Amino acid sequence: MTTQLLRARILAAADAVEASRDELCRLDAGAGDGDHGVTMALAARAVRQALAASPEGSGPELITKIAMAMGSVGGAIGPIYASGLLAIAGTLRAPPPEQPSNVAELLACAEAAENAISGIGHAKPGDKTVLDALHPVVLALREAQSSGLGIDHALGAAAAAAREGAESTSAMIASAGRASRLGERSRGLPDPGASSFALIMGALATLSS
Amino acid sequence: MTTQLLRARILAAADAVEASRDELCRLDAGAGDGDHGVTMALAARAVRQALAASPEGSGPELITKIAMAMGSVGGAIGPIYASGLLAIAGTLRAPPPEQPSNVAELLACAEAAENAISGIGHAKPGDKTVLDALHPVVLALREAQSSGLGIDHALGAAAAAAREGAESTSAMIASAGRASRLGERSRGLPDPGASSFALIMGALATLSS
Amino acid sequence: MNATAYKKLINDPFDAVDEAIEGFVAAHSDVVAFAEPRVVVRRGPGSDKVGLVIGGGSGHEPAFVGYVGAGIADAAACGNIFASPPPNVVLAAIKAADHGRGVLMAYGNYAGDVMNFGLAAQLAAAEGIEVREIRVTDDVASAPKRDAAKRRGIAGDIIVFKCAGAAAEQGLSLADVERIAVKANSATRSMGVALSACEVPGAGRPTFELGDGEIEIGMGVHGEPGIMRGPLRPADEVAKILVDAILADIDDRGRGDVALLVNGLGATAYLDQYILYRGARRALEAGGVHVVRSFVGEFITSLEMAGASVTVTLLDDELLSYLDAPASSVRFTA
Amino acid sequence: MNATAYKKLINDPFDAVDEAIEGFVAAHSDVVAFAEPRVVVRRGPGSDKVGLVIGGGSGHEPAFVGYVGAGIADAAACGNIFASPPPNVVLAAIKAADHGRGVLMAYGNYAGDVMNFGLAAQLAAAEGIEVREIRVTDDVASAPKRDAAKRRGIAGDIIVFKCAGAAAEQGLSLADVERIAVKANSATRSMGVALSACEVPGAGRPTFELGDGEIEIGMGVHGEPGIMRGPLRPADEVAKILVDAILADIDDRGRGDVALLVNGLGATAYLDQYILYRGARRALEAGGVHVVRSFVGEFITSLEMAGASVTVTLLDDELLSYLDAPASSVRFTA
Ligand SMILES: Nc1ncnc2c1ncn2[C@@H]1O[C@H](COP(=O)(O)OP(=O)(O)O)[C@@H](O)[C@H]1O
Ligand SMILES: Nc1ncnc2c1ncn2[C@@H]1O[C@H](COP(=O)(O)OP(=O)(O)O)[C@@H](O)[C@H]1O
Ligand SMILES: [Mg+2]
Ligand SMILES: [Mg+2]
Ligand SMILES: [Mg+2]
Ligand SMILES: [Mg+2]
Repeated sequence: MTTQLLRARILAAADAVEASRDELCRLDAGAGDGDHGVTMALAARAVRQALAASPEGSGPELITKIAMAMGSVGGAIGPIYASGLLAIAGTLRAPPPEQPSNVAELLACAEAAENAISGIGHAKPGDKTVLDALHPVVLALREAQSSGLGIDHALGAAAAAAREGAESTSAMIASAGRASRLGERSRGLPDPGASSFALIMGALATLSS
Repeated sequence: MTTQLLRARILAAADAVEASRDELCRLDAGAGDGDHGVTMALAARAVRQALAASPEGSGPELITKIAMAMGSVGGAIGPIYASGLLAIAGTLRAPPPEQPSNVAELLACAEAAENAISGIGHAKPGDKTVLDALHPVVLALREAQSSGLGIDHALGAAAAAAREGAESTSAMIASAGRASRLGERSRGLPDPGASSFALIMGALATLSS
Repeated sequence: MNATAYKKLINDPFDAVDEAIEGFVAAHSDVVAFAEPRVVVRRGPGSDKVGLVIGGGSGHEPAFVGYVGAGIADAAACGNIFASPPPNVVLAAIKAADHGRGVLMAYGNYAGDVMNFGLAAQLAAAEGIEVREIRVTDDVASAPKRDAAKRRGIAGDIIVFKCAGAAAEQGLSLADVERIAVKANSATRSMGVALSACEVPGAGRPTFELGDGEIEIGMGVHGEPGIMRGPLRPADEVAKILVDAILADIDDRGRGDVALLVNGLGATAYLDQYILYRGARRALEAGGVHVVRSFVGEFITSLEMAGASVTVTLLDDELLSYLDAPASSVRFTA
Repeated sequence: MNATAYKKLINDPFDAVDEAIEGFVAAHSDVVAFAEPRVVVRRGPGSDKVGLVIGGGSGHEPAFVGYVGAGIADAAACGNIFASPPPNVVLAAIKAADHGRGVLMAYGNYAGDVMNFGLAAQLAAAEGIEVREIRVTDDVASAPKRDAAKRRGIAGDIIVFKCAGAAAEQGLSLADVERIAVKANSATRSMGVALSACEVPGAGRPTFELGDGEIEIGMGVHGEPGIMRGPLRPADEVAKILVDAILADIDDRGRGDVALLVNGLGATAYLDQYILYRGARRALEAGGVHVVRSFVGEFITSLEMAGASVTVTLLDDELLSYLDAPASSVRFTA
């Protein structure tokens, strides 16, 4: 992936998140504290500023900046994205990629992010968090790699998996985060963090390489 | 007036005020602070308690108790009624009435109350206060006396005058009390204190001697 | 907001005032005590000092009971919601506050308070207690400058109570305490804004209605109509409107030092209050005035009304020293 | 109440937090100062003492900045509305609070705070600062007793901050300050009730909706759903529900002395808060518990949410002495 394409994809993700601010607040109001759309919009603003402040730099450098920007919003979602993105930056940095970008690399990134996020938040798939959208991405990319899909199709499959994963959280009872104290009453609406992650994955996949 | 009839009339007035609590609050909300119905209902409660606590006693003694009860609610309306009623009690006490009750005595009471109220509140007819309902009562009783009306008819005329007087305040600009700072904007609704006084006069007049 | 009745955490609306005062005295029995059910006095009153009696209607909590304590008021007389206390209650407060050097009554300028406190002063005089009074008139929205003596008292009350209370605590004579109170009142101006209404318990409906996105500038602390209804604006614009009206009312700024008090009316968040404070301070400093003392919070509320007021007091060394003097009431410590 | 957006006295919603903190520091520059834009520190910090860092999301004003001062916290780390501050902000607070004897972080137990404060502690440790933490878990409505460690922190924060801050001020070691904080937290239980919602600035809608005449028992301080929705009840009944739930959670009442704190969530009038206090105190005393210290007011709010919470702390001589020790933050003085 060229850094130009990477920047375009990041901006598309920022657009998508900002456009869904109210909807994400509504989802978070269900079993949380109603701020997820605002927090993600603040994150998108920080990300735009980081992009503007770093016109140069490699992919890993850029992703590190984005990680810091996402982390700067705090809350639960800040450290989740920061840790996931830092793990991705680390993956891309070492060993230096042989090719511009391929599905194996994408898979390695997704796996690293999942590990980092479950490490920091002590959640696992099924707990009704971001991980319920991220874990299906890992599975979809594994599948894409073994069936030899190209990067654009792999990304598309990943985005679809994230969306389905996010939707599947509606039926779940939360076991992590703010909603985890509600038991049965946390059922009914999809998890806001999983939903915003699916939006981001969808936006990343709209631009083809 | 027998004290038994006096007590019945007072209770009828208390009923009337309590039944209009919301309406009096609504009128006071227009240019005041929205509490007049509550304050008058508290006054009615205090009056009932005073009556219950004083099963014996002459008319002037009873009216003194009612004055204290009305005064106990404070606000603007408390001292207005307290001073008016104390003036009435004084009028009835000295000289001792020759007859059980007559229109001349009623007129003397109304005049005494008007004097006392304008003395304490420094308002005059036209300022959009209780006095705009009380002053017409004085005029109506003067008229009743000169035309030789009986007490029941005089009271009826007084009640009608109070009602008309209260209605006339809609068109007035307030020059006393809480609403006096609003200028033009105090026009439109009748004065709450004049309105509750008209209700009380109406209730007093419903029972005939 | 619609006009649905507000939800309140009360019992019988007619018992609300007495229960709240009972709770207050129970919670703060280290600072205050009952003289009688509607009269709250300071514990361990100073002797050989002028007494300061404050008071007014209830529904303005923490006013007025919150300002009873060493260095401020000796006694608070409490009325029904938005209704002045009756003369006998004020008289009991005067008696509790009297230590033989006379009593100053300080209260907001409302017809009901004027009558009831006035009657109480007459009764006290008949019992040989010398009583003076200061009617606080800080609300610039309530009457034009030429009728400044007719203005209402709102959050400026607190500044007047504090300065008069400090002067009394320091042993000044009744005439001097009165002089300080008059000076503090003359130096103090306020203006408020309402964002939503309040509801007198038992009235069954809010005192007024404001449309969605509508505010009212200059509204009184009991919901009395203000001077301008208009669209909701950014806090900085509201602050500027209030501050400009206050500054325009001042002829002589003295040395240009002021105390700035932002008072939350009840439902407005501290977050908003501090944003309004910031805007008011900027507007004052843009107007060439320097803020040297600041107070932000709920000092005199209108039940659960949303909104706030801005109070500005011109300070010289004398007023500043009384404002800074030690005080230990429940709501105001220094 | 309908779901119309709340009216707020703010400017750009995204600037609300920074502007409010700027206002706070400007208003109270005698007590606090900025270390950096989201870190507020006490003026004239004590040296040779353990540092106490507090913090969390904004929207709870006067928490957390209101508890920075001598005898309480050394620094507050402020996040966005209802969002924990990020690690770098917490780290800056830790550094500002560190005087070489280590730092205790005290914060409410929320996933975001746990992650961000935890990361900050790791960063601080890497710089050689010893950091311990106490997660406040007083909200009995948020998890059953067997999962008490998973509970949320609400107004009990204040009691824990005060006791830990006093212990630090008196020169105790980090381990001992931590022990006092743990003890204060274990001794403290709270439960709240919401009457109407709040709205995160920029969210465009209230966080939840309650029908006319409906309340929610056990709601969290960010509007997280509670344990029971039902009709509005008299304050005394609400007080009894909250107190009974708290008492039922206590195994050992010690000598039966407690501190009672009633916390207004934002829009509920002081009048109501004192009525609720009165009811809670009666319910406690009916339950055989004696109230020896009381606090009533807005200590940790949820923007302009209507409602209140009740906090009960079992006191022994040690906790009582720390609770009573001198303190001079903006919101809490002793
Ligand atoms: N421990 C955790 N692990 C993974 N994701 C989490 C965890 N806790 C919360 N989240 C995610 O964070 C989302 C909430 O984000 P946000 O509303 O911004 O934070 P907050 O809960 O601080 O208000 C949840 O929907 C969930 O997806
Ligand atoms: N100075 C006055 N003289 C005569 N009547 C007055 C005066 N001031 C107020 N009032 C009467 O009192 C009424 C208001 O009563 P109420 O609402 O109970 O008192 P408050 O103004 O203290 O809330 C007014 O409608 C008016 O009739
Ligand atoms: Mg959230
Ligand atoms: Mg009225
Ligand atoms: Mg009134
Ligand atoms: Mg949050």
